[in-house]
Amino acid sequence: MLSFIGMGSLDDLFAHIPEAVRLAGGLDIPAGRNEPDVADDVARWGDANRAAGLTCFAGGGAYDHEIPSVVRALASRSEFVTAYTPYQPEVAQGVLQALFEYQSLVSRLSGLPIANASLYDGATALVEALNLAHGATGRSRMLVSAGVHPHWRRVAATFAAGTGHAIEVVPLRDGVTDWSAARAGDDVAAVVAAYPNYLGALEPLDAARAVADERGGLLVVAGDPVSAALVRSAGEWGADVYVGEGQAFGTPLSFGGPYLGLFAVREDQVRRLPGRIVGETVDAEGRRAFVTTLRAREQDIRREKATSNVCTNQTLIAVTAAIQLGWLGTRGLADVARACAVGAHALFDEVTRLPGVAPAHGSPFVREFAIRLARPAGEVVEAMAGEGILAGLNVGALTGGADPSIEDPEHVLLVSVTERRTRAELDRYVATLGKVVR
Amino acid sequence: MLSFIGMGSLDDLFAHIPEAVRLAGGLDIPAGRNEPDVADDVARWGDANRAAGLTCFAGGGAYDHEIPSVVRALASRSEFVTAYTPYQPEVAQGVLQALFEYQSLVSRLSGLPIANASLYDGATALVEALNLAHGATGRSRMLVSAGVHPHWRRVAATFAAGTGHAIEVVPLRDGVTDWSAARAGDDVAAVVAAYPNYLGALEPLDAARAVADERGGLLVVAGDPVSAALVRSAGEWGADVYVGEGQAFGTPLSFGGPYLGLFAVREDQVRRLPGRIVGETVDAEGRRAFVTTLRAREQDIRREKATSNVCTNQTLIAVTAAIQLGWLGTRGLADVARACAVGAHALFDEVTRLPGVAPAHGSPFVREFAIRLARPAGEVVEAMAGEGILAGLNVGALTGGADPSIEDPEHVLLVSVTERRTRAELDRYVATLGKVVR
Amino acid sequence: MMAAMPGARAASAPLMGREVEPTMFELSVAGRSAAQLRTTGIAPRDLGEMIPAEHLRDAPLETVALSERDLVGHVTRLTHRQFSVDLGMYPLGSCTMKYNPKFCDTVAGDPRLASVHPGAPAALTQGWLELLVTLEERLCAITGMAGVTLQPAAGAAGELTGLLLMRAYHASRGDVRRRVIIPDSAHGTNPASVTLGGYEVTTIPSNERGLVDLAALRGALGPDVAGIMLTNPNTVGLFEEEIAEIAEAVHEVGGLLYYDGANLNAIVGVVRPGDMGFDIVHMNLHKTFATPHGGGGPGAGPVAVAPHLVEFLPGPRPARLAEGYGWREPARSIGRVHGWHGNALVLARALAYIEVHGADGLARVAQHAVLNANWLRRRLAATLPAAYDRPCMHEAVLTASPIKSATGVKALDVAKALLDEGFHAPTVYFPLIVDEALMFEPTETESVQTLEALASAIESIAQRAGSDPEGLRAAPRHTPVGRVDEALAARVLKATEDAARPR
Amino acid sequence: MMAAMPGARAASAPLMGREVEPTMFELSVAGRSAAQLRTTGIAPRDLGEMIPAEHLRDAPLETVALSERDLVGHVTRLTHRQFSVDLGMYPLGSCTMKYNPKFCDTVAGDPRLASVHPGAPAALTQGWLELLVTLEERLCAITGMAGVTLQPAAGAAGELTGLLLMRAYHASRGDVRRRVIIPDSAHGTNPASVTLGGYEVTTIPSNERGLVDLAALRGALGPDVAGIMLTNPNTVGLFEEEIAEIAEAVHEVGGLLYYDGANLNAIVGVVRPGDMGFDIVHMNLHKTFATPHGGGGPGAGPVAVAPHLVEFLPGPRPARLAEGYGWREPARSIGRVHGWHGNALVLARALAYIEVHGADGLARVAQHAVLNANWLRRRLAATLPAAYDRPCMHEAVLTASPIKSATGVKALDVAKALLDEGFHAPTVYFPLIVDEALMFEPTETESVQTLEALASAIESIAQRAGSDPEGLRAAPRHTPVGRVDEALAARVLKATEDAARPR
Ligand SMILES: Cc1ncc(COP(=O)(O)O)c(C=O)c1O
Ligand SMILES: Cc1ncc(COP(=O)(O)O)c(C=O)c1O
Repeated sequence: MLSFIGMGSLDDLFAHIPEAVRLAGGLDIPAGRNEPDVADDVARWGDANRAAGLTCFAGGGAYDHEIPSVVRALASRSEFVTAYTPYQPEVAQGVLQALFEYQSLVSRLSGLPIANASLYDGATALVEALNLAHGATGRSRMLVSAGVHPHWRRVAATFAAGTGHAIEVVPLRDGVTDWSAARAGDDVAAVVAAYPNYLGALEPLDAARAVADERGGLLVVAGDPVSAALVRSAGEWGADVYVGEGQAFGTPLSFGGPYLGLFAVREDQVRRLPGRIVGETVDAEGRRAFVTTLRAREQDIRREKATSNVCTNQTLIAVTAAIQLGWLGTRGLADVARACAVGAHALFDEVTRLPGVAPAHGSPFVREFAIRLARPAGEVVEAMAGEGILAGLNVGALTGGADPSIEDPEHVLLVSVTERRTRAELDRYVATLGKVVR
Repeated sequence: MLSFIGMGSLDDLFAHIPEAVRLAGGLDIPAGRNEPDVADDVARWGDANRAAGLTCFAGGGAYDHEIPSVVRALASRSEFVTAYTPYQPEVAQGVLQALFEYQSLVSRLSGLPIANASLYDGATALVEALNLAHGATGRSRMLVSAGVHPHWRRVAATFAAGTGHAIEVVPLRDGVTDWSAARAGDDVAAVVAAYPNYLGALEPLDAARAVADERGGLLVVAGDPVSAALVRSAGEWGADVYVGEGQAFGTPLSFGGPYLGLFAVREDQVRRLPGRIVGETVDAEGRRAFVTTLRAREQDIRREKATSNVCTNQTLIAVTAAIQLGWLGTRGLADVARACAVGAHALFDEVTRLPGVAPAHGSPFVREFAIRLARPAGEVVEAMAGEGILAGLNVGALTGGADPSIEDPEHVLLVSVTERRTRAELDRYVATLGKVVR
Repeated sequence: MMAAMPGARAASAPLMGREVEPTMFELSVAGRSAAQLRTTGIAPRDLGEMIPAEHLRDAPLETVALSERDLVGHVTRLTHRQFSVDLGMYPLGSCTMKYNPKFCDTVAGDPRLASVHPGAPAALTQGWLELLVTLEERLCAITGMAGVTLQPAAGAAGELTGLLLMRAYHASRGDVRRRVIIPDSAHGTNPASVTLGGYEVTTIPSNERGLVDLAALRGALGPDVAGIMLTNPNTVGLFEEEIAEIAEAVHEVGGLLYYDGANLNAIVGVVRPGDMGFDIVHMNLHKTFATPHGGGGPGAGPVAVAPHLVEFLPGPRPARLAEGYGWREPARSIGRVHGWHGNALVLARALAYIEVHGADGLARVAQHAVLNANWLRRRLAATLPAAYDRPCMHEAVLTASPIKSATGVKALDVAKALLDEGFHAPTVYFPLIVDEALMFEPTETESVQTLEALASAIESIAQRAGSDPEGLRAAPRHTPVGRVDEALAARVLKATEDAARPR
Repeated sequence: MMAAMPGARAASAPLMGREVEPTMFELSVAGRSAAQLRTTGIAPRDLGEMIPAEHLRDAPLETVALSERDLVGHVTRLTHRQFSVDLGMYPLGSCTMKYNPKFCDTVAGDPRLASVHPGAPAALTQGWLELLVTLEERLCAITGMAGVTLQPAAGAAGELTGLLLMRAYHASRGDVRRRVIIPDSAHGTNPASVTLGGYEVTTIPSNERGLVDLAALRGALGPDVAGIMLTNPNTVGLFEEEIAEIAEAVHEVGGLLYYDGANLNAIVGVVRPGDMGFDIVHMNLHKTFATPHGGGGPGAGPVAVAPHLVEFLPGPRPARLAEGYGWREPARSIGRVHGWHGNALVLARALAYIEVHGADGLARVAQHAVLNANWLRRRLAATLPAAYDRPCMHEAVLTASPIKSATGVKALDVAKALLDEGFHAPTVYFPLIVDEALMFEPTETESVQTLEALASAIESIAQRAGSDPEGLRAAPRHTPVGRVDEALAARVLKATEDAARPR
């Protein structure tokens, strides 16, 4: 091959690169090793993750749901896994139709008519929602409930450094946003509420909708899509934009990623939608076909005026979510949500009877609750891990210190129960916490 | 649907079945349970298999070879897994071509021109070879070396009860078949030798070929297909029929099955071939295509005169073997065989220096060897399992008592080393055996 | 350029599937390899030092030479030329091509089962032993028998095992018998197994209702009859209603009844072979109990027997001991019929399937399998009449002979045309006793929507038989290859890459 | 029949792929469900007891209703309508669609990695932390930088993170800057990210050699320039040979150099961005380091930085502590850019890939990627001339403008015709600065046999452009669907099942 292109060695290929910038002596990393040798390292890393073997009561946006063999088998089909972005629809109907189905499902979950084909994760979906609100209103003030996950708030703050948005966090009082604490002024671009919020609390969203109406901004609802099978959808509460984390649908905990940013809007925002969207159309012979559409919003066409810079998104995770939702169906999704709620309420009732354990707030919840412990939550998590239980999340670690959502977060434990947890596991949880908390 | 066929209930479908033979009250087995509940049972069974976690030095026809991710991924493609026997070649070219490639590979491994599309396992392949020899010669006397795996000999004896074949086991002397010990008479249908034999020994097969020539029978060679990368093929030794166990190519140990019966013959035996065979042909437009052929031998056409009763075979395991051999390639197969041999010879040299350990025979070997221990082999295996090592197979357990292959088999341990075993594992083996054997 | 280059044109048109895929050998380019092996750290040694020269190969064993990328492209493209249950319906009569739950794949792939060496002692394999014993118990309950061997690797192996049990039983009573009776509709493995079992086949005709002709059976019976092999429902999908009479007649002459369980899907959980009077039963776990067919296997063919035959079962058998589990050899065992313990991972799948379904779920399997077959039979009555006009069990034998007389279009043409419609063909020309037979077994896992789609496709084919018979004879047209030349394949056998090409 | 029946015609012609597959919604039949959940043994409770009525849904949330069999058939058939790397070549310029070793899938699927909760404390996740720290070290070595964040979920997220780092750096020096310079050939994410980073884009033209016009750059520079974003090799596949001069000029005005690492595959192991003078580098792990593209993601876009920027990196960062591993917040961190720690399983894949390849293997990646691109460029010279007549790096921008002038057949037609030949199309009409651009990136994993097959297919298309231009304009004909009506899709948006159909 070299002679065909008139070169004498592989090095010649790089001959036109100035000597000064070429690497002499190769990279300073180990030489290549065979796969079975590297597999030994991977096994070592895996074994060092004690968390992998624990019975999981941690949530906070990452949940230990059932992922059946059939979903794993279908979602790992190599036609999905090794395809590129569907730029040539004639040979990409598989991914395109799966994304269309995904969008349809997210639309139903959110109660909003238009969903995109995925964003990176819930946190960055929130950032896109703020950018959209800015685009829609021309304003930069964002009222964000302190009930929004602390990491999401932190991510929003990071990106606001670039966009110049003013993010104002509105505190919680007993688990519920105190919108009256927001600074006055009707120059608001977005009002962001979480449903349920990160401490598990359900707050009626009419208050948030009213604030948005009064101040002129869009209502952005960050909602748990599993709870959505039981509680009112973002659309029903009057949201303009829905954002959510879709990990619960077929994606393992994965140490936090890749996850799935859910995003849906009302029709009037469709031209501002970030990311890709798949639409139905027909082919030359009139057969139904799918294609990415409204491309003019996207960065490869609109460049510096694009609604978002997202290019690679989370397609495979979105396809997986569609398959998992297909597996669950109407009935299974409701069953999962109900089982989570029943388990969470049972555990809540039992642990809050223990000495040294009290509810962290008085609001209703769905599948996740916060308790205040006599001992620091971090210590309790460590101690219960020794008994094979991942007891939950130390809220203090999530907030990284004092936070407008809750007082003394280092003593608050966020506990989540999925449909996989059994009565026996709950019993062990209660018994162990009872021993450990004092 | 019931009304469409004029029935009122599902029970009506069985109304024509006499009451007396219908099951009243349902089966006496537990009611159905959901998959995650059954998965808990499976986990319990799995955890009770202590052998699963041990470093494997056991062989005896079942070997712990590397199975890479790529082979697992390809062989589990659902088009292969959920297809039926390729009766409609127009929609079965995937399986047919893979089987054609498999046959081609088995032909090369065996050194014989025609291979079939798989049989159940090595043991039943041997049975088919004896039946073929009977058909070819019209005779019923089978001289079988005691070096053939004891289980295979036992299976052959079982089926001989139906065919009426007289199976005569010819003893080993110091690991090598003593053909001179065979009863006289030139009424022999088959002479069966193993290469290497089940105790690991390589014996020159000219002796067996000579016996076959003198007595008028076919030479059947039961050969290890991995060793075949290093040692002379069955064809080169003059075999008429090759049989072998193909588990080594991409199939896990699987507690003994499903495995893969390899089978190849000279051209003159093709009309007596048991099982399916795929041949190349063309389609209506002249394109190359593959199809099962010489079907007239098979039971669905020839019925009681068929050369074999095999219908369902081991296609998926054969396809897997073809993929694994494709992964290995010429170089990888030789590397594997050489690594096995190098490891086995190193371990042999080291353990036979231990007090209480001696070679069980003086013949050369490839990847597996037999040692005589001061203590019963069964006890040694148990003791070494406690240290995380599956030390090998107790030959006494294989033979089920006294056997013409070796004296006092309860003190003989059959040890195998694959390319997956490391220097550190060998060191641990030697140290542990040294401790345990006295 | 290409001529000078080793290796074949690998790029193809997978989504259309009408390009020939090169073989692995054609794709090979010397020196390529995908294999990556563990670095063992064991000192290398010359072959010659380890193995005497007389044993060493003269030339290296050449197989193929592919990169991982070559291999993946090749095999993935092959799978795009392969129909399968996961892609669509496979109404192959007698084959029970149902959808198999993916959960069972996970069970079979669990390394705690799959990585266990079969020669490891019982103390180290307690989980496997418990699993096998549990499966034996379930299979006994399902068949109504007293003991079972899990060793046979497929249905035919089960048949032969059963016949050897029959032989051992008679022999133990000093009884020499020569013949085994088989109905003319029987699957080909039955007669083939009888021969290998050392018996002669006596074929008895079916009556006009498609059932065993009781009079003919009685005529064939005698003291030299070792037994009868039946499948019930039989191969035309009908239940032998006179089974009690048949059993009585056979038992009266001292013969045994063998049940070919390939059709168990029709009656599982509803009727038990043991209750019908059978002495020996094989089951095709790959038909009834969740092993996908793998393009032709592997399967598993356990054999269950009545109390008087338990002592003859192949051994060793897994057993519940006072403490834990172990292996036991039946008193008068016929011996091993498998190199190890049977197709263990297939057995694990089957048990998982049985546990998930349970007594209730298994009965539903049979009910819906029979419902689907009857629905389809009725739905197609005007197009492809049933060979026997009465309710069928899990499969329906229909006939294309009216179409053939009217248009010359044969059962085979109808079958091939169905391939173009995205369905696998039914079984054709079997059972042999029905003219232009098309045997449909929809199984319980196909929905009525799918059955309706199949029926409409068949109707439209039947219409085209009148208007365009030549078109049908040239079908299929949209499959990866067109009709293949089977005669050529048999005339000039090219079964390996190294044989000359049949052109 | 069908009209009265719920559910859609599910059977299809998968192997031919030209039948429309119903949607999940169309396939649904009320009451069906595939889900099987664990029996928890927890006492049921009424919803109303747990959740106040004002929160409860009025109507149940309807999604779909499918059996497992329905679902498997549907999704498997969809995959048979989807091209992918595993099926064939994907020479998409700028996308680096290489074959990714299956070993990395196994790593990402290892439950000891995949089942770890991201909020578990460091003491329970030591393996993950070591893995991440090791990957950080490798990426620093590969880029020649001092620190790295693994958080960004894709390349564009990395870009924006890099721009925020640039902003934080300047701000920390009290320096307010307004503009970021981008060449006109840049990928669309670059300008979009600049805007989101709060900067204005200044576009500079490429010179006639396809490279940054140094004079234009110098003209654009000034004290208000925060930095420049470059990819090197650039988007036309050429190496910016004057990179040292560019770096000097930008640094002179106090600007930073940002390296868009999407094209790192061309130079990995051979040239390091750090050595070229870059301050900030993002990498697309899903291009260079073994994450298959998943139909559009997920990926990972780590950002590596020079020493003066390390203190600004997003936090928390995994860190090697005196004992074990933990998390540390950089002193002046810009904050989180991901909900947790980044796309961790993608990161694990990348590390596995790097360890398997090593220093030697990674250099070979670049060498062969560049070799393949040059071979293809030369091979096609007579058919599709290169936009710039000089050795390219890992991709070659060719032009169909001679074909267009001669026959009217456009780059798009050539691309669509390639689909019929079993190849994915190259990138078309990008970069924008080349007329009738066709951008080929063969990658290092395709063999010369495959390149030759691609080239012959293109040659035959070029010939057909003369003889049958209409035929080419109607291509593709053999794909699951023909050319789709993109205008209709945009005119009447139907993005969900519930929207009205655009007919
Ligand atoms: C009625 C009947 N009996 C026996 C068999 C043989 O079973 P196997 O193919 O598993 O050997 C079959 C399989 O096709 C069958 O349909
Ligand atoms: C040159 C270039 N820069 C940036 C990107 C953006 O990367 P991502 O798609 O991962 O966001 C791409 C991806 O296509 C690219 O090709």
